[in-house]
Amino acid sequence: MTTVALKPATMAQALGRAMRDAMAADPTVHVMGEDVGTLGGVFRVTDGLAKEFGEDRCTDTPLAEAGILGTAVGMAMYGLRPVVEMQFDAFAYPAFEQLISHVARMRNRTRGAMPLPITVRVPYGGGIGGVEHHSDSSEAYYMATPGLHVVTPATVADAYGLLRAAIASDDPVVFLEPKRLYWSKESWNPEEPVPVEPIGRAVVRRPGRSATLITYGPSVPVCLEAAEAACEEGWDLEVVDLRSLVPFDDETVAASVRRTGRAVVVHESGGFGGPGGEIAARVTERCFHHLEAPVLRVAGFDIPYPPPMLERHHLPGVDRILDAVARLQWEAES
Amino acid sequence: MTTVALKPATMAQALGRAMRDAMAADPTVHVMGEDVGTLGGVFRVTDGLAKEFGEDRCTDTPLAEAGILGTAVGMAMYGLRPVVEMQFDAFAYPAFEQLISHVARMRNRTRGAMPLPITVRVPYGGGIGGVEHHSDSSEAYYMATPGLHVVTPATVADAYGLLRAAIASDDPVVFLEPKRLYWSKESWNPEEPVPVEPIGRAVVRRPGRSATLITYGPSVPVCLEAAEAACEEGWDLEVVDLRSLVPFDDETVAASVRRTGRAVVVHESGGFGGPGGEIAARVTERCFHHLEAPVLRVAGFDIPYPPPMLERHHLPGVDRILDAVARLQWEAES
Amino acid sequence: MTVMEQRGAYRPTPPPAWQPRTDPAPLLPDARPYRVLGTDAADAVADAHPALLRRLYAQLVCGRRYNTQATALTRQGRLAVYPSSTGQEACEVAAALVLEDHDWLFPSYRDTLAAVARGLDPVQALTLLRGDWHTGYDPHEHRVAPLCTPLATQLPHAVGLAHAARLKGDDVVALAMVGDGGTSEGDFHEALNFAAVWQAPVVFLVQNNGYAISVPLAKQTAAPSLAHKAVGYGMPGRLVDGNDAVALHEVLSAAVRHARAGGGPTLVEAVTYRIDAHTNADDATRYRNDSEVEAWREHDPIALLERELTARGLLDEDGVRAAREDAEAMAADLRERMNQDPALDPMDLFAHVYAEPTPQLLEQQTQLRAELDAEQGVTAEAGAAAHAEGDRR
Amino acid sequence: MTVMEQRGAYRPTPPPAWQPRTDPAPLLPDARPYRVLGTDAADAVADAHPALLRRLYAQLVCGRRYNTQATALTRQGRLAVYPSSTGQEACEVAAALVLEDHDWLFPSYRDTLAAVARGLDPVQALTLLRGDWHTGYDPHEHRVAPLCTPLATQLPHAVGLAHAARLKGDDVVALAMVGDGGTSEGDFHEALNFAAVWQAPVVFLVQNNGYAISVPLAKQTAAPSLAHKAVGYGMPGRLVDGNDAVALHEVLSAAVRHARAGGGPTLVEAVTYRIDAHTNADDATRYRNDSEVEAWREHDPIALLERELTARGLLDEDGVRAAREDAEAMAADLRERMNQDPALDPMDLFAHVYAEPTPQLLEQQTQLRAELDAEQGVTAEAGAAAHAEGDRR
Ligand SMILES: Cc1ncc(C[n+]2csc(CCOP(=O)(O)OP(=O)(O)O)c2C)c(N)n1
Ligand SMILES: Cc1ncc(C[n+]2csc(CCOP(=O)(O)OP(=O)(O)O)c2C)c(N)n1
Ligand SMILES: [Mg+2]
Ligand SMILES: [Mg+2]
Repeated sequence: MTTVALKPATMAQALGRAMRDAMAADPTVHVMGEDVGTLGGVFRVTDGLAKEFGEDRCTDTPLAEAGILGTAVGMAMYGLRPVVEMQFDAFAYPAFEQLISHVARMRNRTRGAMPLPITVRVPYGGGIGGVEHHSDSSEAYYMATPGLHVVTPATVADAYGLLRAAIASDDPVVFLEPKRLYWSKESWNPEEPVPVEPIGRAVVRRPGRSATLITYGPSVPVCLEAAEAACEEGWDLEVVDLRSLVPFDDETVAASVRRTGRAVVVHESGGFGGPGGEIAARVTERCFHHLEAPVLRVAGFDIPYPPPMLERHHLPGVDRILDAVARLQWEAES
Repeated sequence: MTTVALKPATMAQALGRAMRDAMAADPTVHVMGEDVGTLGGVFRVTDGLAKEFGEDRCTDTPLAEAGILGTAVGMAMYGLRPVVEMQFDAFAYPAFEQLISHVARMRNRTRGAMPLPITVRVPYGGGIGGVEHHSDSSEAYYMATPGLHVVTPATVADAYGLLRAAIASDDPVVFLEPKRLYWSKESWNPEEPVPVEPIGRAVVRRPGRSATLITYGPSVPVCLEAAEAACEEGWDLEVVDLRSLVPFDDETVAASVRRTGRAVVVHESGGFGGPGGEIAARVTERCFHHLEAPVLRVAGFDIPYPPPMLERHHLPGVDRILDAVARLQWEAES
Repeated sequence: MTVMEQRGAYRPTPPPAWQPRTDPAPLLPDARPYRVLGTDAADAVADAHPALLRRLYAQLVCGRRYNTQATALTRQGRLAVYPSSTGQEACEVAAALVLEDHDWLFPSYRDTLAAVARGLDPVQALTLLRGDWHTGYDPHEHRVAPLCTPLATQLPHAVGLAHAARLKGDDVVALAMVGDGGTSEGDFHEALNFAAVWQAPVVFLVQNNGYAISVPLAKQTAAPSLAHKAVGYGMPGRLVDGNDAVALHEVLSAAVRHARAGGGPTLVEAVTYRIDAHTNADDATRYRNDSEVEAWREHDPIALLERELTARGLLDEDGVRAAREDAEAMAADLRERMNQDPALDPMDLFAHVYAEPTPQLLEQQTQLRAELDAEQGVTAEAGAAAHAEGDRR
Repeated sequence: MTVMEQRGAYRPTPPPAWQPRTDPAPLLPDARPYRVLGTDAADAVADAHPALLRRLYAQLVCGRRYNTQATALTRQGRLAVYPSSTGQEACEVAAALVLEDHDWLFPSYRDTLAAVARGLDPVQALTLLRGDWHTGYDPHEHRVAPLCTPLATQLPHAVGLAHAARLKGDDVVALAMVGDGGTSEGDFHEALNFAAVWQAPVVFLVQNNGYAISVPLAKQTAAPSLAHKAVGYGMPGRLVDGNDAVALHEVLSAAVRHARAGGGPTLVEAVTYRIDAHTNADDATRYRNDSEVEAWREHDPIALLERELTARGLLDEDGVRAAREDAEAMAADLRERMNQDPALDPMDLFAHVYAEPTPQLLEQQTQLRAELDAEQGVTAEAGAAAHAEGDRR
């Protein structure tokens, strides 16, 4: 094993590289979606794939999301592994029926005879100054749908590893890509990409003893920042990056909260009916007697995603997280 | 006020009557959907409306749910109050984009200039021996969507009152009708229907002191039955019927749980990412120091809705509810 | 040249030089449904393919009996629901017979007969409608996709499958079935468009049976015919008498050949009629009158073919009797096997949600196992142990 | 007779007596886009409507300037994004001018110019694209629906609105705009079908500008033309040169008249070209070459009309200068007003989610209010009080 100098890469590049490597390794992997071919996608994530593998393997489809996912179902029925790009989160809604009624259920309906190894890549979340319909966070819809895996990376290395794992999975995976991390950079060796881990394991991004921040995707860097800032206040926060919302890693999460005794769930998606409710409820079910305070939630407001000029007020930021931590009934301690 | 003899009516009849009365009172109310006219709907809920008000007011549409809801949006833009029937819960999915991107947001996008007073009637839930796609519970999707009201009746009187309130509301309402209660009967005076209450109030269906069952729609009668059965075990259970999932009546729910100190959320919808997570989380946030045990959940399994021959294993029944109540750490008490 | 590159490099030209991208004329359907039975065209067919005609006849007779038997099973509570194809047997049978073994059939809920005509065991084909949780057959075995209930959603599947096969260089045609009501759904539109753009080897068969549950065609479309939709996608549209098994066989065969030869998709509208109610749960008297049904009974697919075959000396009383006896045998066998209670294991509910159950599903499985054990009165100890396990949830 | 009953009582007739429901021939578009400018037809128009021609011209010049100004504003960070209609001004302007005051316009994200040509203040029309949270105008004021971004979803809205107006007996036509790419969406199909079945007074204007972002028309459809889709719904399809403002005005006016007279919907395909990139964020060189753009510049809508008007003596140098000066004045005003920071109150985020905020939103409002107060450095006491309020959440 030769040592290769690490080079900075963006998350978008790592995702593209994951598709490239998957396509090279497995001729059944096909990429499809609006503008994914010639243009390389509006975020350039599929850049170069059509050139390298031809239009048959990386296909500009007609503009119809139900049609894209519906034909992907048929392709998967015939043994292909479609990797579908939805251009923006809100533009995946037209494909909802295909996703819920077919993608999520075909394996079950056929007693396993017809699995659908489809990866649905969905750029999600805000923070990029997008106008309406360009910054939705729709993970709650997918989490509530049995039969789907739902994963989301927060680091460049995870972007590669999780996408390889998603494509390799024999089950459909909704792969949520945090838009505002597309251009985040990390030192990363594209010649020796991180091995493919199975989907379903959370990771402790920062160990700590005072309380646990449970988060995922675009909110991971924010939580890490909050944890640093919290040191000043004397709090040593643990940050758990879920990576996989379905399956959910109860073990890692519960172990952390049992250790710290306090938890805040942080996500950008709206609070009411959002992922945080499920997470807080499961943590409480499992750690009730270890909890010094109720599990709190810091989430987006329950409003349509705000426009560029106001989004900073909506997004869970360091201050709002620290406010929540401050409400974790520390008095009880002293 | 003359006293009129009460007559038994089914929930389906009360719903039909609510539409009839709303149409008679307000010429802008229009009913539309697949088979709602000549046939009176596959559940006969709209029976007689086309005859009484003509095809223009109660319209058999082409078979296309996005088209139904999308044209209803346009009709509402022009000042009508469409009441849209989705034939079954799972067949509302094709209308998802219209619902999320337009119905839920038009008021906001137009600073209130263009409210959409649309009622979307969705028969939901199982227990009627339906084959696949006919028994979904999709309330989690609607709850997670700001801009929608989400309500569901559990009694014949509420079916009338809530539907009148939904139609009268200047906001869009997803009106979830528990399929298996369509034929449930109550003594009810159709000549003096229950006055229209504003949406958003839960109601205590059965007072109790040991623990609170928080539920809604099709699970309300089951919880009442469980409460009766629980007497034998010495538990005096309170049953709260939420009626409105959005807005959520934190006041009534939290007051009950503060009183009883224990709670179980019961619903038919899948557990993971379902309504119960949100409910348990909010109750815990508000009542943490009153809780003797974590708020537990009894829900459908996280699987595609089972077929007629197996659905009884899936539906939260009396035994499963009592099992959960038994796990509410009563030892602590003694 | 790869499949997708065959589309060529179309570039938008300014209107002075603008040309239609295809000649629309050949894509338009005839003004009237194509018919063979009772016309001069029948001569040629009868001369050339007597065996085919007899096969069609036998299958139609069998198909009708299948429909009456399945309907009877709903009354005995042996089927949860049955959407009958009585009156539409010619479409069902022709759809199955025009396909090669390696082709694929995409049926809707109404098309179990087509699946059966393709070789599926009727008991398997009826599994879902019986109230079981799965499709009853391995779709790969007979190349029959799972019965599809959400309307028109099976159409993009057929396109994707046919496209995938073409990309792989396999000789596969997909035939997808949908109703007149289903043509109003967005998925119908998207599927036909994808198929035409990709030149996928697909045949779309619309059974226009006049109604979508209670809604008549006039409330569904204002088009001259449903086949006229084809030109808007750049594919041929064909209109055929859906009760004329021979005409159907000819039109569908041509469409399958066209697809197989790389010519792309075809939309076929078969004009037919649903003689029974929408399903056993429907009351058709609420939306149509008997005289209309009677008029269609006069145009019965079996009678039409029987008349022709008899007139041509291809069928005699013995032949009719033999066909009916075969059908009765099938029905008796079906009845008997459907009258046995299927063995369902509730634990299977968790078995195929994912390739590997999630930790969450494992917990739920344990819980249900414990409940079932308790129900079945296992020993107190075993029950308690299982219960404790469930408790950890 | 009510509106819906006019559809009559269609009953399915058996194939021997079957008739097409409408004659398809008049519904089919011509083989080539209809043109007026530079043809003999221009004579008649110029004689009959000199004022109209001048009005079109003035609006085109103004429209072009609006496009360049808005694009410039993106570079100055004053617009979050701008999808330019440079090259498509004839469609935008004609769409606005053919409507009466009480008619409705349904624009897509690319059609702010049409809204402006209908009378909207450009600053209002650009509100959403500027990065504000609302549409910027009361849709009822100018009968302009909110700009619509999810493709083709505005089409059923137009149908519903037109249908509602017709039910009320109001004289209202809705004109809905969509792109070539948008025709692939299911909502396009469903909207056209509803419109035809209901005979709703709607005109669907497809601006076929050759691309959906990077995807050329050949990957979008295999149809002879997009206008050929109309026959499949039973409505007329019309094909027109989208850079010929006069031809567009004529075809669209006829469609509006047809709709107003109760004749139902029309689908109009305007063949045009997007000269700029998809939006300022797009790099068009990745998917098309300059020579193609150049060919279309030769067929510029303004130049075409200018040439005709000049040749006919309806426009001279002074007229050209006057039009340009008006356009400059509009641009200067727009620039100046867009350079002012809009006053946005974050608390408005909660104001119109519902008619009455839910208790949940009230809590969140309180929380944000407290944060904002803290940010703005209010007195320590006031801050603490607000914070305590927020705490109750
Ligand atoms: C998306 C969707 N919407 C509604 C339904 C309910 N439904 C089942 S069959 C049917 C009518 C279908 O009519 P058609 O397509 O003409 O087929 P047919 O039943 O006549 O064979 C309806 C509305 C459904 N299955 N799927
Ligand atoms: C439902 C949906 N899917 C995807 C998008 C993203 N998107 C915005 S514009 C566009 C291309 C539209 O092309 P066309 O309809 O031809 O209109 P044009 O932009 O050329 O005017 C796409 C894919 C969207 N806005 N809505
Ligand atoms: Mg039908
Ligand atoms: Mg375009």
